[in-house]
Amino acid sequence: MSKKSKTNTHSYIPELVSKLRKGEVTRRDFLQTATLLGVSAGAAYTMAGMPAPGRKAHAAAKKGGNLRVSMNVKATDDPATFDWSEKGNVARHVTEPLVRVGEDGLARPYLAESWSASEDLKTWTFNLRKNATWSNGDSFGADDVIHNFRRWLDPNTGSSNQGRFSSMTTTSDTGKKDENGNAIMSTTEAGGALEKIDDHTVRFHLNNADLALPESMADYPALIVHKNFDDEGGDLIKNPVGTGPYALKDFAVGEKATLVRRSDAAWWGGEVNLDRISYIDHGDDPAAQIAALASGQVDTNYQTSIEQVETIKNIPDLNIYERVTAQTGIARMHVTAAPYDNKKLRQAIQACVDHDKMLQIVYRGRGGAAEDHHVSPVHPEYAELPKQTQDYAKAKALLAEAGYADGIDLRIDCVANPAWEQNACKALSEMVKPAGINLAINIMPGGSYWDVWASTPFGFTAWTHRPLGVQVLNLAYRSGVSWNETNYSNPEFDKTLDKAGAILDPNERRVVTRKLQEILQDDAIISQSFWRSVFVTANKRVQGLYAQVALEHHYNDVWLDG
Amino acid sequence: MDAETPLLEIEDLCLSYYTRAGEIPAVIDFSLSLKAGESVGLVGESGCGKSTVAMGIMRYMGNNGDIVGGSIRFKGRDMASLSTKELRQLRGSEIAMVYQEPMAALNPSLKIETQLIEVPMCHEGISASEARKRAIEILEDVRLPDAEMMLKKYPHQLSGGQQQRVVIAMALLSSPALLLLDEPTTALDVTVEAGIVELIADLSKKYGTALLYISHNLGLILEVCDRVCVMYSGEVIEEGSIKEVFDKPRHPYTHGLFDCIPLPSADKNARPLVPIRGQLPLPHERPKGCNFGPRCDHFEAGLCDAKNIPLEPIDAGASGHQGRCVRWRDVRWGEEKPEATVPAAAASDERGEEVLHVENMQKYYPVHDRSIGAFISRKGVRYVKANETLTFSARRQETVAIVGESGCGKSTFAKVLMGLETATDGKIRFNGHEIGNQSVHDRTPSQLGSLQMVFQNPNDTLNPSISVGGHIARVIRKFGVESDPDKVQERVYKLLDLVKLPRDFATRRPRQLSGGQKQRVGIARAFAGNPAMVVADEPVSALDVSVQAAVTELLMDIQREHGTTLLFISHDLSVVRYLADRIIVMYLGQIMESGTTDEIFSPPYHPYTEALLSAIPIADPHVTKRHIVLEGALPSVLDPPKGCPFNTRCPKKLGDICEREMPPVQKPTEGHGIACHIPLEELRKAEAVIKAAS
Amino acid sequence: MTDRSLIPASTYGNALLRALKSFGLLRESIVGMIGAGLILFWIIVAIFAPLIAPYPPNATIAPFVMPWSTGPDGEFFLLGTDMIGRDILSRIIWGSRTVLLYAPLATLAAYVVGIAMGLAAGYLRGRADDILSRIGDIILSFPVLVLYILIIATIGSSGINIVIAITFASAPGIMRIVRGLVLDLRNRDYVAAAQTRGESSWHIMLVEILPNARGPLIVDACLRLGYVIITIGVLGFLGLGLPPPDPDWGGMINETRSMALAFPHMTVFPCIAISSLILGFNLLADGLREISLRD
Amino acid sequence: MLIFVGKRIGFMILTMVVVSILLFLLLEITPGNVATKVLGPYSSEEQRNLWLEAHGYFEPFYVRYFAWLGNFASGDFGDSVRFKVPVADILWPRLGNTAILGIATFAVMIPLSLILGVLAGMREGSKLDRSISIVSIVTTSVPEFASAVLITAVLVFWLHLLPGTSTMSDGFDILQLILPALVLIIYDFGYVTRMTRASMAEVMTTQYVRTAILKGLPYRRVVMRHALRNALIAPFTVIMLQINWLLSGVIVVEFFFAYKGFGALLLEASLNQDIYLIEACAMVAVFVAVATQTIADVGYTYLNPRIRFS
Repeated sequence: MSKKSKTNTHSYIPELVSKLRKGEVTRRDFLQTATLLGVSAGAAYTMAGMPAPGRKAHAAAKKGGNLRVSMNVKATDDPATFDWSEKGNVARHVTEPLVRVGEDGLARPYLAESWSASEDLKTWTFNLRKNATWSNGDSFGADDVIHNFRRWLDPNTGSSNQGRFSSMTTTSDTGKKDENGNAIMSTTEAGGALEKIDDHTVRFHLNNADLALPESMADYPALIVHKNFDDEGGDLIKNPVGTGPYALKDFAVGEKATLVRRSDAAWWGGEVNLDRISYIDHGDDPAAQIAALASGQVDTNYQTSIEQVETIKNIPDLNIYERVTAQTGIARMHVTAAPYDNKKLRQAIQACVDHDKMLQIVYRGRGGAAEDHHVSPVHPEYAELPKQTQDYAKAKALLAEAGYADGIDLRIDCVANPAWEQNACKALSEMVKPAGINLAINIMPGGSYWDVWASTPFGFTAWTHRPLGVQVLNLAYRSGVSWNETNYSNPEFDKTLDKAGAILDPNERRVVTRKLQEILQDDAIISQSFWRSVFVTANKRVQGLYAQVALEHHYNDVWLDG
Repeated sequence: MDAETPLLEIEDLCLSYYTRAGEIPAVIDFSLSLKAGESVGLVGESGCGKSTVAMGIMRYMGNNGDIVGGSIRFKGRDMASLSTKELRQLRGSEIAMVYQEPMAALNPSLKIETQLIEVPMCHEGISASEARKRAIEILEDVRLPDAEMMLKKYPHQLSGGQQQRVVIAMALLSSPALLLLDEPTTALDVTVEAGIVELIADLSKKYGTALLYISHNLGLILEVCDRVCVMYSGEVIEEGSIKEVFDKPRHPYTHGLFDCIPLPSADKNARPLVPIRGQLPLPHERPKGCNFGPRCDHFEAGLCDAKNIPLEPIDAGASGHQGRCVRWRDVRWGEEKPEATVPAAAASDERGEEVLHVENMQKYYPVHDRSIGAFISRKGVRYVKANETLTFSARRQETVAIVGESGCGKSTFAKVLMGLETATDGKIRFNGHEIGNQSVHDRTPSQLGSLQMVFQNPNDTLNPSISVGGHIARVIRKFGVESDPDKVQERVYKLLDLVKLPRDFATRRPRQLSGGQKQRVGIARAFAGNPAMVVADEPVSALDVSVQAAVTELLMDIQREHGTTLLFISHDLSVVRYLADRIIVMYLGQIMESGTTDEIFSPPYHPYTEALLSAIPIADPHVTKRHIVLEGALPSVLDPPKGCPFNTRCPKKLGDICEREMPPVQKPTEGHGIACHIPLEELRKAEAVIKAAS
Repeated sequence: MTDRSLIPASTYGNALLRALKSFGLLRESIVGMIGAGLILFWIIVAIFAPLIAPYPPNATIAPFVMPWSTGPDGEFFLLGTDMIGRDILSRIIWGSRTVLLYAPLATLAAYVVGIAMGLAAGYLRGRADDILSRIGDIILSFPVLVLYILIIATIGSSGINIVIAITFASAPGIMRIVRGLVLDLRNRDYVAAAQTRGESSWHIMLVEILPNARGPLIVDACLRLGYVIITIGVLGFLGLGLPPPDPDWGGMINETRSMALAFPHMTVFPCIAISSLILGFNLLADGLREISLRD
Repeated sequence: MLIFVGKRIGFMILTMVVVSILLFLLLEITPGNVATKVLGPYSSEEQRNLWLEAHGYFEPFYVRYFAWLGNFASGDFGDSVRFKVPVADILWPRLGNTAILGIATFAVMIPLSLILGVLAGMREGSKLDRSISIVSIVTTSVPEFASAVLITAVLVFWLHLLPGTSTMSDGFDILQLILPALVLIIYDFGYVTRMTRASMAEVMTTQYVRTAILKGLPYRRVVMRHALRNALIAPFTVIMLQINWLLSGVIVVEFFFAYKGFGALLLEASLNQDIYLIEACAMVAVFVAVATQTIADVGYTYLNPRIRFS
């Protein structure tokens, strides 16, 4: 935690520091921006005059033990194609990311020792850890990283990282046409995007400014595998080569995954406490998890749903860890599909919602009210807008203007699990009723729901936490991006978003973001009621555990008491 | 126990069943005494309580029955005083029982051996091998061939007659002093019945067993028993020696019963049946005083319905003849026999035009055998030859009877005739039209209406969910007799009048009707379409005797009135004798003999006819009868004997020729045919089977 | 062909009388009476749901209120509220409508199809019998719940789809029963009588045979109703049930069971409701069978 | 008998083919995209198309079906989309687990319900009969999901007697088997008991039992020797059919207790439209159904000499 990154410090940092001193930016904004720009978390805390939340009381840590975790054990074959955090949790203890987002939500170097960005945020240089070795004895280096990026950006891999690092791709016409006569486009790695400086330095050349690049590298599909991964079967379970402190011992999809501490070689990060981590799959039934926790069959779980929080409180041996996040659920409308192409209708739906009440009912107030624009108060660039109120008169008037004076029947698609999502839909259905909107709810099993997730006219989607507001806006609301589930396309919004991405000053960015928020709110493409906290339950003997914003497991720091 | 003590002494026995409607007395004040070696018959129509008496003696009343009064003493010991264990030791060893349905009485999943040897093993504590020896002996006693083999079989592998022999063997295994027989032959064919009856008589003599023989059939009682006890509605109404009771019945019911029974010694013109009017009262609706009162011609209000009638001696003599009638002295027995309701003898000589002509009719049913053996031998399809070359005819107003035991193909023929099946070969001409190949759907309404049927089972003949009127109305419409609702209604009423049922029956449900009433509705339905011919398939065999007579008479009356041809299918030669003009005797799908009633009932006989005639139980002590008991069981229709179908059981079998060739039809007279290899002269020598004693 | 005139007019009145009488017969069976009582109770509850239910079934009033207590705004909840603040009592009351609508509807539909198939197979025999029986065997050799899940997962979960799925899966079983009854009844003399009248197969099947098979069918229908209720419950429990927000007992149990420790009322009351209704049908079937055996 | 069994096998194959085609068709018309399931909901259109092409999904329906059928016949059940492993790798262990659960359930339930049923049926209308009948009708009326909730609440949460889930992640644990088996037993024993009772009661009123009593046999012998065997024929068939029932009956229980069995697998496969897994599960289900039916019929024939010797 020294000043290793001094040489690479971004030119904006001094200005940022001075703004912090003057009180022009908040500490949180400061920490966030500084760490993204490559200032180590420790340094950033120091600059901000705060004590770094180091891993507390490591001295008290006990060695040994088996941590049993209730979590769905899904196929954990190729980290590049991971589509569930659960997969990442198992794999993260074996193969590691370049960057990690810790308890405080700040990006910290992990396999990357440090990074720096160019002034325009288009060129990023990552220095890799030199003492990391693969479990097969190879040493970790730039080739591994570049190999991973190549894989991710190759459409044949089918990795969601391609979208995450879209600033390193180009899209070209394949020359082929589909049945409808539209050109089939292909997205591939942009030439010169990846550059190996030396064995432990990699440089990325982006098409556009991306402040969130380090955050993206912390995401669960961005775990770095060995460069021979594909040649050796492309399957982490069969050939679990990693840089992490644990080795995958036992794996049965849908049943269990057992990780044991690597004994062959030292881990670059020092020593870990737990001998074993056992993931146990209790299926999709939330009650089974509770039963397992209550009867001491597991020590902790992946996530505790809000309804169970009350239950857990009644079980004396268990602790609940809560984390306020920018996780949310949105009732989003397909702006090109009738009747949702009618802005008045969409606004009418928005006008019916009492955000605070929704939070109370669905999430027992554990979180914060949202404002239909998908930028959270926890995001550094969040700008406070005038509070929205439930207004049925307005809703009715809007409905009448939209041509539905007599009310309208609508249907929302929703996934069955987790329950809070359907509960949100149920509450929404009740809230829109007085305005004359009869909202039916179509609850679908996960398997069916994810097929229609992007295409249904009206659906409820859960969005995970992302550290920056612009990150989400880029992913979900920019014209034509693949996760744009609303089919929203607004050139002005896109342009403003571009602008926002290149602004480093949180305050300036906030001004631009405010505009983005207003545009989204006014276009009413989503009804977003609340930001939710996440909860993790653990037995009281589990120490060093915290609820991470994206529910990542960082058990390297955990130990068991007693 | 000294020699004077009766073996079984029942005094004032009262048995009741408990149902939702409360206590129902099934047997009231029943008294009976039975000496060792004696055989007593207990007769009565269904529901009179005779089987309950047997169960009462066994002290086995099921879940809902109870002995409510009186005493039963067996060998001087009051059975009520016996402990469960003593009672158990008595059952099966001292008192044994033979049941009505042998198939049901035998445990389907145990071998005959197990079921037999456990009796002596349990009662006498002998070893299995000894018990087995005993079982073989007793099986030979009941004349079952190859006893060893028999022991290894399961009940269902035996024929009905064999099963009943096994049950009898089972009963006799521990040499009981008393044998209760509850309708032991009712479920069997006549020729088989004859064998069993003879066996029982022989065995009781051999073992010195006392018999309590329960039956509804007076003829059988006459053949087996020394004394008879007549029951009516839970009470004994007359009791005495066979001779006394049969010669001088002194209770109007007994008397009436004899008048209801067709005797094979008489035809309809000589001795018309006189039915007893009304029906048996339900146990909980018995009248005050004499139970028979409401049905009695000698009923005198104030006397008969005043109080309970006691059983009183009739002949103060030693015969022990007793009756339960207050007026037995006043009635002039045998004199005021009501006038025959039959109009002057129908002109049976004037034969009308031919209504039905059957020629070489054949009906085969394919049976698919899918075993490997059958496949290899290419006998995948075998045929049940239900009817083989039937040839006969029926004329207008004539009554033709088809007689035969179960499986002889008489019902199949009815089906073909009705169009429910089509003939495999041959011709059936009805009213000038060929109908053999015409299924019911190809026939015109008038054709359908002119050929109708009366069915056997009264409980089955009416659709329980359609009212009586609905049944008749449907036919009237269907055959286009009437269509105007009022006229239909009117016709329904007329038909109800015709079958002597009250008009308000039209709205009743079949469930509310008695068996006889249902059969009447069945008859009304058959006649609703003004048929030229009615096929009656055992229309009265399921009815009680007293009702049987009424329905038979009714059927004949209507037939005469309408000039209808009647094809009467029956296994009962007495009934047939009574009403048929011509008789066709069938065996295994073939006609053995056909001719007028007189021709059939007098020599020359076909050997099968002869055996059939001899098997009829006759409730007339003045008739003597030759005993011919057929050996063996009825062959399977699937695998009938080659040559003459009767050759396997024929007592007069000539030899090879019977097994090789179909017998020729010999004609002693025009219209009389006998299918037999035995020369006519030989057959003519036969004595008459039934002779009225002079 | 209708045969109104077949039955004299007065018997229509009798039909009602008879129905009453046969219900009176039920008095003879205590279990049958209890069963009928339970069912009647729920039917009444379902009919008068709007009058009885203290709150709208889906109104989110105050979450996590315990039974027999008042919410923050002074509302009284007899059976408490669930995790999103809906009144359990009102939901159970309204839920009775759902279950008493879809279960009988599904059973009825299954019966219509099953009876048609059974009549055809049992009366017409021959090829029709072979084909129908084979189809039935194939469907029956499939675990039912799997069938439901696949059908619902394919066509989506809605009341009608549940009815379709249940019809599809239960009709073969009903067909078997009907076929067995028909094979017995077709040999009755009154059927032969109808045949000798030249009645059409339709008439014989529908007038002569079917009405007389009703006894065992009614008993079976009661049992099957109970089973269908369980099925709908299970589907709700697996998250494939009736679409919310309409209250559905199985769904209520599913939604709340993970909270059963802290808030047992959310789960226990719907459990009692669904079990009592099923018990009602089972008892009624038992009573009816008992009575039919007696006569 | 051989022919009979041969015919049954023929029927089984026919059923399997019909069912597999129907399932293929059903899943064919189901909206959804296999690639979405494999690559995750956030995959791009291009990625999905590439995957589909690589895995032969653009072939016509029948080509894919026959390819599957050929593979299946040769023992290759295909790969699970949900679990991303060969179907066989997951199917057999799961089936084994369900077999363990089934055997445990049956081992308790069958003796229990036969004994209760016989006791009740032996003396119809007695107090014992009434008590047994009432208990069995009440337990059958409580759906598995309701009894599972109630039993877990009491035994796990309140009394802390038993573990709440049955994942058996550290190897076989008999304690974990108790709850799922208990729920199954409670739900099902009533049915078998009632069948046995009815059968026994009926047999006790038959004439051959009357004959046996009137032969003067001890009551014990009447019941054990004459009544029991006949009375058990009907329940035998019922019990055999329960094996088939168990396959779907375990779905709820396995789901609830997170037991890693066939039922839970089937549910997961169905909910995720995991075609090859569904197909394989369905084939197993059909096999079990037809096999148990065949055993039931053969056993019935054996138990009932009336059929055996005709």
